[in-house]
Amino acid sequence: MDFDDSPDDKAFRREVGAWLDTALADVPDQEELAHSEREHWSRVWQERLCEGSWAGLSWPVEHGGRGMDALAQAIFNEEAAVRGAPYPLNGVGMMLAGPTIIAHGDDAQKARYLPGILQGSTYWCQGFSEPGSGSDLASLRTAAVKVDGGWVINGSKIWTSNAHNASMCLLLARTDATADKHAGISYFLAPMDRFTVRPLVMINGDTEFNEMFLDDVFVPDEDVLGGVGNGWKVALTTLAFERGSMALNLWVWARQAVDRLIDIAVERGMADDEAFLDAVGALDCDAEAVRIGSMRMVAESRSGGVPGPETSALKSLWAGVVQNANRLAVQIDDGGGVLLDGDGAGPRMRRYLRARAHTIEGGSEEVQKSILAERVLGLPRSR
Amino acid sequence: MDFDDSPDDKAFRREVGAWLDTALADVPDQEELAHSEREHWSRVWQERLCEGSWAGLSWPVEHGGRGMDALAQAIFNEEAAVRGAPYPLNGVGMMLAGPTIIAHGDDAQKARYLPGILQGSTYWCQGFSEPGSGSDLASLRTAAVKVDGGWVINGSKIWTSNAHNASMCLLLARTDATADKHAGISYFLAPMDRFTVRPLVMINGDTEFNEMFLDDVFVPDEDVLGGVGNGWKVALTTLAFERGSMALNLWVWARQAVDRLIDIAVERGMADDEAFLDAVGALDCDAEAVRIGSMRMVAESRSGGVPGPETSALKSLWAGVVQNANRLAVQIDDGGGVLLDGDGAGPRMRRYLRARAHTIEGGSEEVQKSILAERVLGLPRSR
Amino acid sequence: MHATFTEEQREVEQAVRDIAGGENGAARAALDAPWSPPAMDAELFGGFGVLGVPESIGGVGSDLVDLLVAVEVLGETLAPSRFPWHAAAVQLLSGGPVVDDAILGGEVVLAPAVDARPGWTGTGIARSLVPYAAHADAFAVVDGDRVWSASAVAVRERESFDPSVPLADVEFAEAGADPRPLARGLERATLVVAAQLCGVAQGAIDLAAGQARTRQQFGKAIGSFQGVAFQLAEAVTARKAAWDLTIYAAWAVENDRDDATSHVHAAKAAAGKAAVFAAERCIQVHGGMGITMAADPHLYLRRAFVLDAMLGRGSVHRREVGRLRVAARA
Amino acid sequence: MHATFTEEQREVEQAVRDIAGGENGAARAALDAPWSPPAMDAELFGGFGVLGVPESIGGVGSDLVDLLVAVEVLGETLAPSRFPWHAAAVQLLSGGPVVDDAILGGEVVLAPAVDARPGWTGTGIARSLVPYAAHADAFAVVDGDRVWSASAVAVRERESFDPSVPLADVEFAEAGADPRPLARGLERATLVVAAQLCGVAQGAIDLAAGQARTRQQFGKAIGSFQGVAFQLAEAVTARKAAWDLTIYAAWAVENDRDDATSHVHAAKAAAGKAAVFAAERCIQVHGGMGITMAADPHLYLRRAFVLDAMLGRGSVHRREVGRLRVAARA
Repeated sequence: MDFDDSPDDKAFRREVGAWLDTALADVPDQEELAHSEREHWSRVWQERLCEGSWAGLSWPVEHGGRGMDALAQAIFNEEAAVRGAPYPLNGVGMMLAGPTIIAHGDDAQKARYLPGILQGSTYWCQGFSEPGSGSDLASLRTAAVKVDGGWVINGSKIWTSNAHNASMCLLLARTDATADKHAGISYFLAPMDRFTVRPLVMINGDTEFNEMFLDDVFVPDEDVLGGVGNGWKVALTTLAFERGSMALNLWVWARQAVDRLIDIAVERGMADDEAFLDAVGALDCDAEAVRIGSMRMVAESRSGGVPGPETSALKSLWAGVVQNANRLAVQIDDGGGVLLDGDGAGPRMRRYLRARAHTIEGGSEEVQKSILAERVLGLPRSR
Repeated sequence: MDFDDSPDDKAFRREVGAWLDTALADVPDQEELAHSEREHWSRVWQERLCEGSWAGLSWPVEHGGRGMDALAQAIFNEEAAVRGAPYPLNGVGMMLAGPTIIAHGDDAQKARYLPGILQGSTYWCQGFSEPGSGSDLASLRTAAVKVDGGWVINGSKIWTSNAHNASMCLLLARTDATADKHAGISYFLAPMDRFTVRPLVMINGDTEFNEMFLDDVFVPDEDVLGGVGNGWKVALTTLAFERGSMALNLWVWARQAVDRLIDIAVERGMADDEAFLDAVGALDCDAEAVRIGSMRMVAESRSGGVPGPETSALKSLWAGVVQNANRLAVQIDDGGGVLLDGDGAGPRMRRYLRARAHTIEGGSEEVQKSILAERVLGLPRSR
Repeated sequence: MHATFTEEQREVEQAVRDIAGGENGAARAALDAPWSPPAMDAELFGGFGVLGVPESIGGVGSDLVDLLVAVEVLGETLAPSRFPWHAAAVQLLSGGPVVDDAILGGEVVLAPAVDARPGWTGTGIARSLVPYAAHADAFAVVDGDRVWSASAVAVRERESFDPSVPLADVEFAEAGADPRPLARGLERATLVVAAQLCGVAQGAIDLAAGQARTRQQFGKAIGSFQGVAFQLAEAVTARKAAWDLTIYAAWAVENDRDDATSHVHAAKAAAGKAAVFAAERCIQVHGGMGITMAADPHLYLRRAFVLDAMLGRGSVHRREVGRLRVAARA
Repeated sequence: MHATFTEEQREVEQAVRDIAGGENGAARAALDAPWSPPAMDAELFGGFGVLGVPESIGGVGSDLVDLLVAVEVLGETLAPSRFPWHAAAVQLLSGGPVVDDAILGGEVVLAPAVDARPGWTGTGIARSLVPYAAHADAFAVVDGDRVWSASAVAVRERESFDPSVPLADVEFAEAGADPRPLARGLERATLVVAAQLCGVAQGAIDLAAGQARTRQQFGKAIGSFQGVAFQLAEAVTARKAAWDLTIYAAWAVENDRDDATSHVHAAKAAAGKAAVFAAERCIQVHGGMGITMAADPHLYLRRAFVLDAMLGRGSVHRREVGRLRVAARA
């Protein structure tokens, strides 16, 4: 059991750190910025990643990547997160679209789409969720109708990050209404020229997510990924990459949430309070457990294992510690944190509000618990 | 909104208090006694209640009671609980059997059974639960077969308080295996001469509950209560009386649990700790909410209303505060409370262990939450 | 013991509901445009100004529970009204002597100025978290065991997490004109906030239950999953505890019971906890939509946080309960 | 980074499971008759005595995680064995110098004497919560930053909540013979307790899951109700957190990392919480049978409480985590 970097990893971490320090030198603290400014820096950051050849860090060399492993990617993401780097604007392209196309695409699809991601010329978004589907993803209704040479698709999608910046969409649609709900789904690489994108304003004021309305979107046959009717299987691959990439640096946010809580308590002179120490002790245990669990997950993947359903425990733990730390940070603030023009109070409240989504997005808390019950404990399905 | 006794109630409370002070003068602190000694005092206490004509306090005068209302009973139970009075050994007779027979019995049944309860000559127990039924009470399997002049009953029952002292049982059995699961049940007033009683040892060492095995128990037709096939309806009456009588003094146990927690903290010099004050503040809120909610429930019944499903909130709150207060009282004890020969440590641990049953007995925590969801919020059935 | 609501109280509840119901949109309106007095204010001041006002300061025999029944509904409907704050301010003045008819009639609108402004080093007295200050004619200013009504020396509007309850820092001259004893005024005003919180909890629960009854997933209404249903059952339990504590505390204060102070703390602590919990569960049960401005759950969350912060944070009240109970047994 | 268990560790786990599995009944046996050494003790002392023993005191290069993997299984199976306590005592002595072969070989059985005896006013040193004292040949006595092995001056057997882990108060002469520096010995021993707690949590979860899969109510296995299933999912999460913290802390201690102390506290706190929580959920999921002596859940509860109390209460460790983290940022 070794939680330390190997000498090679250490060297790589130093290399990454040095590059990041330089590349981030002119990037302001994202926490203090308005949403539109954060988006600007996300774009700049994506461009710098592409220029620095970091975009395909863990992609195979034959597809233009550096061919490094999950740990290398974890090291990069961790060092970036610790430094408060912006979220790269084409995260979906680098982390989901690329790896899924590499896993399921044919040579033509790889040639057509992978270079654009590495060069930063094509931005992607993910069109899976629908207003009616929620946790029951496979009940999606967006419908693809067969026409000569391809498919015409109509319907709507929701919770799409970054839709207004993307030109391509990883799109799930129903190609066979008569088939079983999973078998009737296909996976399209869809151009977004006939998508209408409408931003959703979140309760913290951000417009991180969008609704998308598809009006006779045409996708040629050659842009069905993994074969007609195989969409669910391909989607599971994407979802696995999504879980994997999230888990790489989720822990940094938990760590930062607890640290910021302590900072505000120290600032307000409340850090000596025994009830506070008790609460922060419990939060710190959980935050560290998320960090360690993430390391173990990366180590499992690296040694050939597949991260199991226990990752749902990490997700659940992570959501809880971030929510609870952020709530407490608001409540111990001057004026109970409700005077948003107070020193740092606005960002604190924004973080608390953003965290409410953590038990909903990326598989709700209820879904995580169901996974643990069914797949770790072997209990019967409860849905 | 008036939480105070009326002048009449005050006078009655004084009368009750005076009688209790005398009647309890020679009764030792029950908390310190072994189970068999507690049972002895329960019997003595039952006899004193009968002698003092308190047994039928809220029964109608025509049936030998004092004809007083639920508040009078509440006052009596409260004053007794505050003084740590023993649990009367025929509580089932006074609180469940009597009122149910009064509600559903014919004149002959009333004449046959009510006097024995008031005089203290017949002790009753409740034969509802079965090993296989649990929260799903109506799935019971104990079977009554029609014979000339009555019924022959075989099966087993569980969680019967006081079975080894009782001679009569409020017995549910299935009289029609082909009917709907509720319609096939009848309610018997069964003699216990052919019951085998086996005590269940609880995790705190007490033998408060029993298993009962019925071997060709004969019950004559005239001891079917409320008519063949009406057992479920009659059982609901008994269960309503059970909830009502429990609620009358449950709050005293919650109050005592929190007070004892404070006492041990004071004794151990930990009561100034801010984390303790925080925890005990939350517990005290809940304990007081149980007390006030109980008063409001009694007031509702008194003004003609029927206590609604919100009583499930009281039960849930009560179980939580007693469990949490008792756990904390153990954990802050010297040696973490696990040295049972320590000063007061044995009774503290016994109380903690006994409290684990509070989220199981009298309708489990899961059942209470289902009731709140379905009957207060109108959500669909989840079972 | 008659621990039930009177017929008159049920009528008050219905009357307030008739006035405030449907005005829910007004809490949302304040997200986009500055708050302005809603139509209901005039009706509430006109019809309910004497609720809960002791006879000793000019009331007509209505007790505090009457007022709490009314403001609970205002919490439930998220009414963006000055009425509960004016009423709380009048309660602050309840230690006597008689209060002007213009105040009791709502022609002079008061706001309570209670919470200290942290870090204040100026002359005079500064209070924070003062609601609707720019639309108040005067303030009930609490300082130690005294209270007085006064005009502001300066009002600094703050950015309120709930824009339908605008908040300000307000400064007052050092010595108030005509100070009166606080007596149980602060406790009575605190219960006005607790009752609103109970209402917010109830409103959030009702909204969530509606969603749980109708939203379908996996071929069923989501409320048929215990994972969803039990969260709301817990919210019901917390809200009932808070409301029972609040009305009991009001009775205890009215009747000058020994345990009144502890129960006021308990009511404020429990009500704040219940409201924040219910609002968070309401968001969760709404799933993705729950975290959007377009849906209503966040409106309850905003109100819950603001009320929990005012007249003493819930967590401070909770610890005070522990302190008083320990002191009583030590 | 190779944060995975080695093949050897998996073999140790399996070997210990083969020895201790099925001995679950032995924990129950102690409810009726005084504890006596189980057959497994000899096998464990013989085969695993050098697990986790640093080379500096006579070990052969096995690291602390190896030992924790073994004692986790002993917790899971509720083995009523002296082995983990002897091993913990050896860890207390790990600050050097070399420990007798007879101790490492288990011919001389040690018990750890760490927790202070409250209210002790005699001469010498008194320790409480000393496990298996009457069957120990000697004790590793901790006092401040020193530790030594010694015989007892007096042993007073206490009534243990878990009779399969007998506990005693033990008195020692004031000055120990041959004191050695404690160094990281106490931290290492604390992790031996934490690992057992992780095992207890796992055992309770497994027992509860079996019940949830098979017990039928309302025509279905009760595990298909989220109200039941989600309790156990929470227990899984808490247990995973505790185990991850425990093995990380062991690595941090072995590698003398700056954050090792904080992680030892975190591991003990989290493991105690996970074990008590899992045992309580195990009782709940068993319904009425869960509160009877006849069923097994209470055996896990007993072990969980006793281990949580030993080598510093979980709640004290938790607060220490908070204190260290605040100190690091203040």
